[in-house]
Amino acid sequence: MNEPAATAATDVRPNLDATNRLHVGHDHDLLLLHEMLRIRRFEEKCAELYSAGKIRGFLHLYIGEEAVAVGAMQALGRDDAVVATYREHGHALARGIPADRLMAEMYGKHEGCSRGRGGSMHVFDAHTRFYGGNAIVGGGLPIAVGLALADKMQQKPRVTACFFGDGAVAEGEFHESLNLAALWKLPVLFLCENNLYAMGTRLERAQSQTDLAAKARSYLMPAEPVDGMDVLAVEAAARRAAAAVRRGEGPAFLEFRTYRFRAHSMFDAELYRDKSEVEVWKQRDPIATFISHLKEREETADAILGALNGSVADEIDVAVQFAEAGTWEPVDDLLKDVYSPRPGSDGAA
Amino acid sequence: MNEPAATAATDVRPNLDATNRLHVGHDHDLLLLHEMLRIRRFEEKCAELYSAGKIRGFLHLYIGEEAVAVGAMQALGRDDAVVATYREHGHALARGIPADRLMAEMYGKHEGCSRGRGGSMHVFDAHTRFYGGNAIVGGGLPIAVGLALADKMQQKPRVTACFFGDGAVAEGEFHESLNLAALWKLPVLFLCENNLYAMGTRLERAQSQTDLAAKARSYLMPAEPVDGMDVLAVEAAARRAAAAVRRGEGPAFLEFRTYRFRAHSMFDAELYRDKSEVEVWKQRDPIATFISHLKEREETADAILGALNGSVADEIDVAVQFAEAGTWEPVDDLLKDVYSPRPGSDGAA
Amino acid sequence: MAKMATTTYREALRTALKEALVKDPRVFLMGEDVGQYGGSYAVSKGLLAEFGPERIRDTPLSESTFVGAGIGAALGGMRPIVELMTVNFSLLALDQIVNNAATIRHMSGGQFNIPLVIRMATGAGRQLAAQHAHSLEGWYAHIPGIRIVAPATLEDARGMLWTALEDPDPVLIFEHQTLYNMEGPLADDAGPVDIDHAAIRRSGKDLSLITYGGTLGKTLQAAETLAREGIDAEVIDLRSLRPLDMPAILESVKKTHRVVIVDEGWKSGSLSAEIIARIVESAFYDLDAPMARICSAEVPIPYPKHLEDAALPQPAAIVAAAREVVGRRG
Amino acid sequence: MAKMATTTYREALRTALKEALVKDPRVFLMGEDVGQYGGSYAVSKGLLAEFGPERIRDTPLSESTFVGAGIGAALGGMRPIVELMTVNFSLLALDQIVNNAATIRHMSGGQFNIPLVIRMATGAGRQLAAQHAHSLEGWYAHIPGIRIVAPATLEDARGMLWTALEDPDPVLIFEHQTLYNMEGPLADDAGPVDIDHAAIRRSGKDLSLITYGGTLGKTLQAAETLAREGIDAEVIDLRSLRPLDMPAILESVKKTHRVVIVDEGWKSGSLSAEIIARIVESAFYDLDAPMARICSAEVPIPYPKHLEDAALPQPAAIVAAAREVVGRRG
Ligand SMILES: Cc1ncc(C[n+]2csc(CCOP(=O)(O)OP(=O)(O)O)c2C)c(N)n1
Ligand SMILES: Cc1ncc(C[n+]2csc(CCOP(=O)(O)OP(=O)(O)O)c2C)c(N)n1
Ligand SMILES: [Mg+2]
Ligand SMILES: [Mg+2]
Repeated sequence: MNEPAATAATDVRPNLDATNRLHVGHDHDLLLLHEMLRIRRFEEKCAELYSAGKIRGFLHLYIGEEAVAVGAMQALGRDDAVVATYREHGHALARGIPADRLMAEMYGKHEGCSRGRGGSMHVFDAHTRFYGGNAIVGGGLPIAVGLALADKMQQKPRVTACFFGDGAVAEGEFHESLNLAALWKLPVLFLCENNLYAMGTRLERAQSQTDLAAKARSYLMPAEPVDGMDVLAVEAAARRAAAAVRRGEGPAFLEFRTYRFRAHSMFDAELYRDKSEVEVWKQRDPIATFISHLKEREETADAILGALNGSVADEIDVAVQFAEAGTWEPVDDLLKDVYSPRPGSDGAA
Repeated sequence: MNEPAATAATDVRPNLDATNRLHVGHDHDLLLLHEMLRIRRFEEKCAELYSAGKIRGFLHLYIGEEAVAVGAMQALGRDDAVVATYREHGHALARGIPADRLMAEMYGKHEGCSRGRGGSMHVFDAHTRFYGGNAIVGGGLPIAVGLALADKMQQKPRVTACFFGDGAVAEGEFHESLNLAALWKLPVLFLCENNLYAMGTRLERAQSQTDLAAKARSYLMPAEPVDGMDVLAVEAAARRAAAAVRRGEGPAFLEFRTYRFRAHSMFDAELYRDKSEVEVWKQRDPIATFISHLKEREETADAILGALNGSVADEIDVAVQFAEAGTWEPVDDLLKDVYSPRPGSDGAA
Repeated sequence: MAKMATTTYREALRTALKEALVKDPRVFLMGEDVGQYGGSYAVSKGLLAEFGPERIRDTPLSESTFVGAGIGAALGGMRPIVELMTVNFSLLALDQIVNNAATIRHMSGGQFNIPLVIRMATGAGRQLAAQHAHSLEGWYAHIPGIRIVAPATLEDARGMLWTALEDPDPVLIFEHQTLYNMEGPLADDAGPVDIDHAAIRRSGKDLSLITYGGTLGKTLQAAETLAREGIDAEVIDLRSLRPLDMPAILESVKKTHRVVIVDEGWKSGSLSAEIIARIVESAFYDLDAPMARICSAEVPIPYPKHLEDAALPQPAAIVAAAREVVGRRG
Repeated sequence: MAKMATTTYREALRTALKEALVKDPRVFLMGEDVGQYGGSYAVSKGLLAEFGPERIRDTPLSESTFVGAGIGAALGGMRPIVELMTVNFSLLALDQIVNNAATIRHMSGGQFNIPLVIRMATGAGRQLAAQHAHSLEGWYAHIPGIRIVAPATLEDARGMLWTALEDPDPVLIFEHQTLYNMEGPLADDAGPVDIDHAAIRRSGKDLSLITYGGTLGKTLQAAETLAREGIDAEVIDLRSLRPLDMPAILESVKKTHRVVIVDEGWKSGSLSAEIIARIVESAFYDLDAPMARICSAEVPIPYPKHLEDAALPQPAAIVAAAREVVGRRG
C-alpha cells in the first residue's frame, strides 16, 4: 500500500524563484510524474474494465487533466480536506487513497474505499479526509464551505480544497458558496477545472463572462488563471494560494485551464467537438510534455521512466487483483448505513 | 378608475440634458409626485387597516422607496411586463393597477386584482402584465428571464422589468438569471432596490462585495448605481437602460440606493438598526424633497399640492369603500383555479 | 389497420418532439445538452440540426433558472418543453415548480395559466448509485396545481407529449431511464393519446396489480408467472399519477377484491400508500384481503448490481406478494 | 415534583437552544436573521448578545449553501443547528438535504455521518397565502437517511432539540407556526425527551385519532366534543414522522379498531396515506371500519381567512369523520 501523497507537502521544501515558478528537487519532479502516470494508467485500465463489464454505471475519465489534481494536491497537508466531483479518480489517487481500495470501489466490492456502496462517482475516505465524489454538479461547494467553517470555528489551521468544473460555475450554489466563503473569510481553496466543456456545452455557450477568475474576483476573492497542463505551474499556484488561505486571508480561487482527452462519460458520442481540437490539446498532454522536459535535462531519463512505468503497472495489476479478489457485501446488509447504529440497532433503516 | 401610468411613457417626451438629467415638463413632474403620493397614502392607510384587522397575513410597506417604482415605471410602455416581490404595492399602483382593485386584494375580497386569492404579497394583473407579487426572495428573476425569452423569440419589442431587493442578490437564482439573460441577450431590466437591509441583515453582512452594480458587471451586463431617493434620477436611468434593452443590446442592471422607513413587516421590532439612521434617511424622503424643489420653483405649489392631496385622499377613500363593499368568494369555490377549466370541469383540483 | 414499424421508446419520444415542433411554432425545447450533445439520453439527437438553436436551446447548468424561465416563457405566450435531464437534478428547481408553476394560476385568481411541459428521466436500475437513482414522481404527485404523467409504453412515449402541450397547466412527464432502449412495434399513424386515464395492460379477475412507468414491465412479467400458477392478475398502468384515475382503479378492485401495488419509490410515503388509502376510503368493503405493496427498500440506492437489484421492486417479490394476497381470505 | 412555570412554545425552544449552546461548545446556530433580527419568529431573540456572532450566525439569503455548509460543518466536527426560517424556503435547499445530508453516510459506506439539526417553521393558519403556507414535513418523511420530528407540546419544544443534536444523523425539526405563541405550564426541570416514540395525549377506547404538530390541538378539541357525545377517542401525537412509531399506532388500533388521521398536508400523498397503508399491511383484520383522514384540501392555500379555514383541517371535520367511522360497523 502506498503512503498518502499528501505527505509530500510536508516532506518536500519547495522554493519559488522570482517568476514564482517552483524549483524543487529531482525527487519531487519524479513524484509528480509518478502520480500523473498512476492516474493515467489507472484510468486506462478502468476504461478496459468498463468495456469488460467489471465497472458499471457512469464512468468519467480524467485523462488529460492529471496535472491539475497532482499539482494541486502538493499544496495540501495531511489534515486538510478534499471535496471533489464525479470525475475524481485522479484526485483520490493523488490524495493518497490506495489504488487497490479505489479499484475495489470501482467494482462495487465491499473492500472498496466507500465499502462498495458509492462506486466511481462516490469515492470517500475518512483517512485522507476525502469527502466525495459528488455527482450533483455544484453540490460539493457548500459542503467545502462548511468544512472550512468548522475548521475556522475550531481554530484548526486547515484548508479545504474544493474541485469542480467549469460547468458548475453556472449553478446558483457556486455564487452562494463563493460569497459565503469570502464574506466569512473561510479557508477554502476553490479549484476550478476548466476543461472548456460541461458535457457537450462549451464555456462560451454557458457563460456570458468566460474569464472565470474575473467572475471569482467579483466576490472580492483573489483569483488567478493557471495553465492546467503544466503540473509545476499548478503546484506553484496552488502552494501560493494555499499559503495565503492558511494565513487566514480567506478563500482563494484558481482556474486551471485544461482539457479532457476522452469523452464526457462512456455514453458520449462527442458530437460537440472536432477531433482536431482534441488533437491540438493532446500536443500539450501534461505527462508527455513533462517527460520530454525530463529527457532534455536528464541523461538517464529512459531508465527512470522504465522504472516508473514498471512500478505503476505493478501497482495497477495488484489493484485489479485486489478488486477481483474482493467480496460482495451480503444482500442481508442492504439496509446498513442508512442511519448510524444506535444502541440495539445496526443502522438499518 | 385611473389610467395605467404606463401610458405616460408614450405620452411624455422627455429630454436628457448633458448631465443626463431629465428635463420634462411641469405636467410630468406633477404626475410623478402624484404617483408617489398615491403610494404613500395608500400604504399609510394599509398600515391602519392592518391594525384594524382588515388586512391580515404579512404586510410589507414600501414607504420611503416610492421614487424607485414611480421613476422606473415611466420607462415602460403598455406592452412591457413587470415582475415584483412581496413589497409590491408601489409597483402595482405605479404600473396602473387601480387602487380600488388593489385594496380589495389587500382585504382578500373577490373583487381584488387577484380575485382575493393572493393578498398583499401576490398582486397579479393581466391587464397591465403584472406577473406578481412573489414571496420567495429571488423567485421572480427566472420568471422575468422567461418572459423576456418569450418576447425575444416572438420578436416582440417588449421589455420585462424585474424588481428585487438587495437580499435577493445572495440567492443562487440571481446569479443564474443574470448569466442566462446576459448570455442570451434577453430584454430584461434588472431593477435592484437596495434598501440596505434584507429583513435585519445589512448588506455588508450578506455580501462580500457590496457594490452591486460591480457584481452585475461581472456578467458583462451594463450596470449603474442610481440615487433611489430622487425620482428624476431614477426615471432618467431607467429610460436610458430601457432604451438600450429595447434596442436589442441585452439586459441591463440598475441598483437603486434607497431606504425603507418602516419596519420590514408588521412583525419587526427593528432591533438591527438605530432610530437615528432612519432619521438621517428620512431627510431624503423622496416626496418631501420633491415637494420642496417644487415649492422653490413654483409659486402656486401650495395650491397644486392641496389639489393633489385632495385627489389622492379621495382615491384612497373610494378604494377603501370599494374593498369594504367587496364580497367574499363562496367557500364552495375553494378548489377553483388550481387547474384551468377543462371541458366538463370548472378547474377544481 | 395502420401499419406497424419497430421503434424504441427513445425514438418515439423524439418523433413526438418533432411533431410538436413542426405543429406549433410556439413550441421549443430547452435544457442541458439537448442540442449539440444530442440529449443525455440521445432523445433529442438531430433536432438541433433540424430546428436550429432558437428552438433547441442548450442551457447552462442552472436548473432553477431555466425551469423558472420555462414558466416565464409559458406566461409570455410560448409553449416550452423543459428537459430536466433527470429527476435527481430537479431538486434544484423544486422551488420554481412548487412555489411558482403550481401556484401562479391560483394566486392570480385564474388570470394566468402556465402551459409548460417538463420532461425528465427518473428511476434506478443502471447502477448509477444514490444521487442518480431517485424515483420521485410520486412525491411530485403530492403537489396541487401540476399534473404528473408517466409513459410506460411506446404509444405513450409517442403520444403523451402533445396532449401535455395542449394542457393549459404545467405537466411533468417522467420517463424511466431503463425504458429508453425498449423496442417494439408502433403503429405508423400513432399520435397523441389522452393523459387522463389509466389503462388495463392485462385483464384478469383474481387480483389487481397496480403500477406505472418503469415497473410496468416487471409487473407484466410477474403476471405471466402468476398465470402459469393459475392466478389471473389484472395489470393496471396508472399513466397519470396526478390526478389518479380512481374510477378505473376502483372498478378493477370491485372485480378482483385483491390488490398489490408496485411502485419504485421508497415505500414510506410513496404513491402506493396514497392508492391504498384511497381504496380504503372508497372500496374498503370490496376488499377480501389486506392490500400489499412492493416498493423500493428504504435505502439510498447502492451502486453494486446485487444490492441495487435487492433495493428495487423485482418480479419475484411481486409474485410472492400476489400469492400471499390471493391465498389469504378476508 | 418539579415546580411548574408558565411559558410559551417559543420560549421553550429558546431555552433548549440556550441549553445546547451552553452544554456543547461545538453547537452553533446558523440561518437567516437568527442574530441581529432576533429570529423571524423571535425564537433566537437575545442569543446573539449572549453567545456572540461566532455561534449565532446570520447568513445571507442562500438557503442551499448554508444548509450545505451545515452538512460540511457537521462533517468537520461541529454540531450545527441550521434554521431554515420556513419550510417554504427549504425547497431551495432540497438538493442538499436529499442528495447529501440523507446519502453521505450511505455512499461513504458508513465512514462519515452528519450530526446536523435543521429547524424550520411549517404550516398555514396565518393568512400568509400559497407560498408561505406549505406543510411538507410528511413529504420529507419519504426520504431515507434523515429523521423528521414535530414538537407539538411545550415539553417537546423544550426537549427535542438536545436529543436531535445527540443523534449522529441529520434530524429535521418542524415547528408549526401557529404554535409559537402557545402558552402553558412547563416543569422547571424539563429537559431532553426521546424522539423515538409517539405519545398518547388522550387515552380512549372508541377510536384512534392520529395526528402530530399543528393539528394536535384541533384534534384534542375534537376529542372533547366527541366525549360530550359519548365517543371516547384516543389521541396519538406521532412526534416522530420518520421513523413512525408503528408499535404505538398498532397498539392503539388493536384497542379501538377505528382510525381517523389528521394531517395538515395536502391529502394526496400525505403522511396520512402512509399511516393508512401501514395499518392495512399490519392490522387489517383489526379494523372494524374504513379509516378516514382529514387533511388539507388540494389547493394552494388561499389568502382570505374563510378560504384558508376551509382549506385546512378543522375540529368540526374531525368530529364528523370520527362520528362516521364510529357509526359505521365493519
Ligand atoms: C445539478 C446537475 N445537473 C446536471 C448534471 C448532469 N451532468 C453531469 S456532469 C455534467 C457536466 C459538468 O461539467 P463540468 O462542471 O464542466 O465538469 P466536467 O465534467 O467537465 O469535469 C452534467 C451536466 C448533474 N450531474 N448535476
Ligand atoms: C427564499 C426566501 N428566503 C427567505 C425569505 C424570508 N424573507 C422575506 S423578505 C426577506 C428579506 C429580503 O430582503 P430584500 O431582498 O433586500 O428585500 P426588501 O425586503 O428589503 O425589500 C426575507 C429574508 C423568503 N421570503 N424567501
Ligand atoms: Mg468541464
Ligand atoms: Mg432590502
